Amino acid sequence: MDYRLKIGERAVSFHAERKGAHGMTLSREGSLLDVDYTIISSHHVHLTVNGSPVNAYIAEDGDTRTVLIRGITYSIEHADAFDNRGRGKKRSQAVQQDITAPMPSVVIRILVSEGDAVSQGDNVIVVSAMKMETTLTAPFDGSVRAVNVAVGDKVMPGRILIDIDRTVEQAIEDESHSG
Amino acid sequence: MDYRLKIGERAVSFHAERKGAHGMTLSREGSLLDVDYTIISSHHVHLTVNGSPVNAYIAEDGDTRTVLIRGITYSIEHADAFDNRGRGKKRSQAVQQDITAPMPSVVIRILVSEGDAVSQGDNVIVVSAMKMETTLTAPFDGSVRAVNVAVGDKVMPGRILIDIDRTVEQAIEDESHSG
Amino acid sequence: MFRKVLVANRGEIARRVMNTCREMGIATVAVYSEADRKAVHVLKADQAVYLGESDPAHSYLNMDRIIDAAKQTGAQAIHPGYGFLAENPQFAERCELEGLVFIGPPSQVIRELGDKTTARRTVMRSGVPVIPGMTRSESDPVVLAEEASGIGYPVLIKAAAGGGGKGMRTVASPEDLREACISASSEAERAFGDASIYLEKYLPRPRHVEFQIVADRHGHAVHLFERECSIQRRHQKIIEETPSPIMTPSLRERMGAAAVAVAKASGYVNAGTVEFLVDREGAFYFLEVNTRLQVEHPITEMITGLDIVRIQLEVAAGNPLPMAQEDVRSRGHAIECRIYAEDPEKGFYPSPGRIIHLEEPTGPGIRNDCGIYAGFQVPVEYDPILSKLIAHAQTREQAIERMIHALRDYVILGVRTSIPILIDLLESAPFRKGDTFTDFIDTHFPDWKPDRSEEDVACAAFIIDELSRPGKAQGAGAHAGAVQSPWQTIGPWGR
Amino acid sequence: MFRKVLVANRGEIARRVMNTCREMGIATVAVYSEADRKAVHVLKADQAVYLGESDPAHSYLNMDRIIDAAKQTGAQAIHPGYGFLAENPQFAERCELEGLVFIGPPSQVIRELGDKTTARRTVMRSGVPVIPGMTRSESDPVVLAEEASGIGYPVLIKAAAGGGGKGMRTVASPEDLREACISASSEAERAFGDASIYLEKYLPRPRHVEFQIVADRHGHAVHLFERECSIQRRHQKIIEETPSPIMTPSLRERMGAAAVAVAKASGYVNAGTVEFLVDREGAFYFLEVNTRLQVEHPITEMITGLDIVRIQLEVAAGNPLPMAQEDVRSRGHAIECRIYAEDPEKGFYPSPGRIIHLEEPTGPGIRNDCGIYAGFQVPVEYDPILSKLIAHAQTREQAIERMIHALRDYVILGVRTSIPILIDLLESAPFRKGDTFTDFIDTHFPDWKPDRSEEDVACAAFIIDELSRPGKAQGAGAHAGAVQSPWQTIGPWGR
Repeated sequence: MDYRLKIGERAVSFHAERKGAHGMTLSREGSLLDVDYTIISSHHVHLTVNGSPVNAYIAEDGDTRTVLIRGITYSIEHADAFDNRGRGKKRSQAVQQDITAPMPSVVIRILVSEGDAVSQGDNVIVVSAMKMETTLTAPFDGSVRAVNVAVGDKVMPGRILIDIDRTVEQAIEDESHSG
Repeated sequence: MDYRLKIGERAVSFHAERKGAHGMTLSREGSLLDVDYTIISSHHVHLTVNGSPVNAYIAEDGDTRTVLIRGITYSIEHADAFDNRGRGKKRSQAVQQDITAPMPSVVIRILVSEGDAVSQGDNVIVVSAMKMETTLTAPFDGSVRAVNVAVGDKVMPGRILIDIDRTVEQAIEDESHSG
Repeated sequence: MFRKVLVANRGEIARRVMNTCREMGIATVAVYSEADRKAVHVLKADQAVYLGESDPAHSYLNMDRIIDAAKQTGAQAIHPGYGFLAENPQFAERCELEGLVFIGPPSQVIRELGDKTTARRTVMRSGVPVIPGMTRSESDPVVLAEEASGIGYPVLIKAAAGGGGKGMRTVASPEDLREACISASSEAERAFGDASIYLEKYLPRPRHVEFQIVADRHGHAVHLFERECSIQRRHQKIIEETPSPIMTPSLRERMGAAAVAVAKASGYVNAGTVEFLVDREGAFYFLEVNTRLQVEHPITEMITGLDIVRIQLEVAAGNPLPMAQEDVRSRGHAIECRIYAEDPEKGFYPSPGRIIHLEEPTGPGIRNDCGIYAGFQVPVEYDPILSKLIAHAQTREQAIERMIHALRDYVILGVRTSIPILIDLLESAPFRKGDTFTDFIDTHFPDWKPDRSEEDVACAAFIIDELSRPGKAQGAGAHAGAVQSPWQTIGPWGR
Repeated sequence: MFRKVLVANRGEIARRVMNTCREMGIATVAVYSEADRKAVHVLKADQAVYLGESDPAHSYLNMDRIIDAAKQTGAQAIHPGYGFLAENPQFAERCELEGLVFIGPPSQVIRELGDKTTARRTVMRSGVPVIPGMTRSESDPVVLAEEASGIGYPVLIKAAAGGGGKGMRTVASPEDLREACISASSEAERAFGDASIYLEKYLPRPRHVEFQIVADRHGHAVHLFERECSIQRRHQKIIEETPSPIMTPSLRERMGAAAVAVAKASGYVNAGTVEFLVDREGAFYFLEVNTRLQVEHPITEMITGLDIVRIQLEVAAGNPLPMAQEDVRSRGHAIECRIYAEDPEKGFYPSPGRIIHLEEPTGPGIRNDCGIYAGFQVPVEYDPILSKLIAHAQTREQAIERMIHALRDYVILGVRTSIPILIDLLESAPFRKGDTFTDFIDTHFPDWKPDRSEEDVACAAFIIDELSRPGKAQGAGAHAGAVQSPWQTIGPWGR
């Protein structure tokens, strides 16, 4: 079976062959991994890779699996899934005109109102997570179309907090760059 | 809803009424328990019983649930299930003519052969579990009909290790007692 | 001794305080917010009282509700832990007025030491050197700008009521001062219920060395040696150790005497920490007194064999200190690593979430004061501390090795943690040499990423995990299992 | 120092030895049997070698395969742990002949002390009193019967090679001797690969007090104080503590000196334990030397701050002891409880099985040397020890309280454990008073059952658990969920 996995910033192709009930060989660019494994629990696999044992702890988070080995985390997903999603993302980024929460957080202060004109880099909203405050800034010049949250709201990553209408000339310029 | 539970040697009847999403009242012989609860995990419930919080840890083992509270275990099952099983057991006990493993163990020594005559209390087989040896004895006078295991066999509880044909006069006598 | 104590805190520290209480036969009362209905301190208490919404202002900072909870449950004393109301003199005073014992110093002492500027004046009078800076707190941006110019940039903004790095900002130039002050003040308000800030001269590359003190109501005070707390990120400690690598018997004697002098000059009672900065020449400056149990108190417990919470309870009940200075002996070396829910690859950004899987390190010399469990939803509203991992061994070198292996054994799935960078910090040559300064991470680990040298193994684990899960597709869109795989909805994979 | 060490053992002790190895930068090799493919020591090792079938004779007692594993992996030394081959002189000799370092005393010393009767003669010559009994081992039932008559009933059968209570039987009258000897001998054969037994006078109500010794190849030997190991079931310790409640400075000095005298008289090297019985008048008798790391060594580590496995490795590598007698200091009180998979309500009958859920106690002064994890199948072939829970505190009373609460916090589902009786033992008035004798359980806890005072709460938990599981029937035969409930097959319930 062939796999194309995205790990970190790279995509890596593997060819996997089963070897008995609890083994496989994995080849990648000429190098060969001989793998025996024991499933210890739903989050723990014990592997012996080319003779060296190692514990890997695994959690699924949407498309991604986080693999923890000797205290270090690896985020891995199928490169195809990433490509599909990535293309979608790029498209939406090209017309981005909103400010989204970077992580689960609570809205602390809102520094703009509907209709306000903002310049790129202006502080527009402050969110807090685990006692750390982060100030989000306007990504471009424009005017505030909508404030979608109120102080005290709990917001999840990706939630659109504030919509900004981009000043028209610049928006067109950017569009042409992204083409 | 009504429950008849077997706990330890006793059967206890409860009447349960739901009280909101995470509460219930339980009444038993005039006494009333007001219970709030939070499911912490598939093996852990946090209860507040008449105002006092307590952690209960629960595992299923066949018909029985083991409940662990403050380091003490309680074995509980539905009394009906026990009664059904119990009646079956009693019947089989009345004609018992075999020696069964009391727990998961390994056969260490077999002290009798097919055809041997044995007296009640004679040592017939030695099993070992976790380095502790236990000698099983003949439950009545009789003769060995079959030895079903070999030294080194791993046996589970209830497995019939040795069949003994009971000496006839005594068997009849016992049968009349059990009637 | 008290029959019942309310712990006005959450997570690992509430659990740790309750551990000692129950060992002393004292019943415990937990308080909790909406987000903490399933928190570990609620599960471990003899009683638990709901305070209110998750926002600290409605729960852990809500004095009325906490006092009510104490009265309603018949608690005789309140242990505030650290953070929240621990150094709030109004709260200590409320307790005093309501006939509840506040397990900490008298409100008057908290007020005088808690106003860091008053504390600085008190200490200056006792002859201990202090860092140049303001002698009163201020909220007017104009006045703050003037003070900053007087002190000279870079300056450090600090919360007058603070501790734990909250409300702290370094400001390099005048144009950044205003927004930094607003942000710091807001953070302080939310963390301590007090927005007051002041400015100090920013000392370059200091070491942060603090002394644990304990004092009773009968005029006795002793110190329990020092802790070195130089390894910090965002002005918050992440690794502490004792003894300090720079400590000499003579310096320890002088600094210990200074710490006890501060305790006596301020009329201190209960446990507290006298913080110093030590410059490269070995001169030390009084920084502030933390009038509470410190996050990092366990390392002192490891080397002294004492239970500081027990001492707090004894002293709060009016009993004399159970030991004199000469009875306090240090043994071995102890290190604490703070395990935060945060992503050290992304500027230590907080990482709340649900704990999917947890395996705590155990074994000789390992202690883990833990505030989470598998399945727990780490709330977004509070400090990102998950647990404090402590290693104790005969020597510093052995304690470092013990800690590194314990960190590698520590399995937390579901949130990002500080564990990978902690491993690299401990393994680094400057740390092993004891060259620990407060700018250690900025200097040696700018833009840190872990060494991901086992990518192939991780990919093998990924593939095995996928193959071994029942109901998951095992080939290009094949197999329609009971559970829909996310890959099935996205398209073919693994061809 | 060694670069690689093979640990010829399993479970918690193999894991514990490997902990210290890795802290010293020594690579570890685990060996395992069929039943232990997923055992914790396999998961924690740098390398793991399969030995053979689960029966110890084919795996952990198979010298050839273990020596092969060491050679094949390039291990330079073998740590035997306790039990299995730990006190087998042939194995130590094989190691010596094969150029592998056996981490323990020289084979000659093991042989002389391991033949408990030779040991008794050696010790008698050094002036330390011994218990009346045989001076050589024996397998002939006729000779044994004669010896027993000579000694006088009751007699104690002991394995000449033994330790850990295996192969031990008390015999009250001549007619029981024969079968008891056969059974003891068989158990000894299986446990140690040596069926030899001998008889000693059975002392009524003795205390079991042992001294930890460590000795190097350069003629230095020190003791690390005593351990009181009187609380036993089936002649096997279940609670150990240090200091002993009966110890006085003067008795400690005399017994410690006797222990060091035994070490020197026997040419001892590495860590070992000199066991004594102490009678009610405070007279002490040499019992035997255990020429290995003892199960209960952690309590000595807690009070001395030393890592005994590290000392073992240092001494085995030829280094001198890192300390003199006067450097060894005791601090506080430590208690160990052995957590066995057994049912204390049914004569401590073994209870193997799968661990369904596990929560280990943590916190100040708590150490848990643990050989299991959630999901592990506890094998039927080996000792029932699951873990060793250790509590360390300033005083005996505090250590008892700490231990009781840790035991109550310890959650093991899937097998029965010794935890409930351990709680009752520690809470009992005679234990708290320190009145601990080897017949403690028989005297104070015959036919013990736990106090099941929370039956109603347990029933509430049962009902909630049943109601909360999706797919389970919630009423008389109603609801056909995805998962078939056992109750549905049995009939209606909960009407």
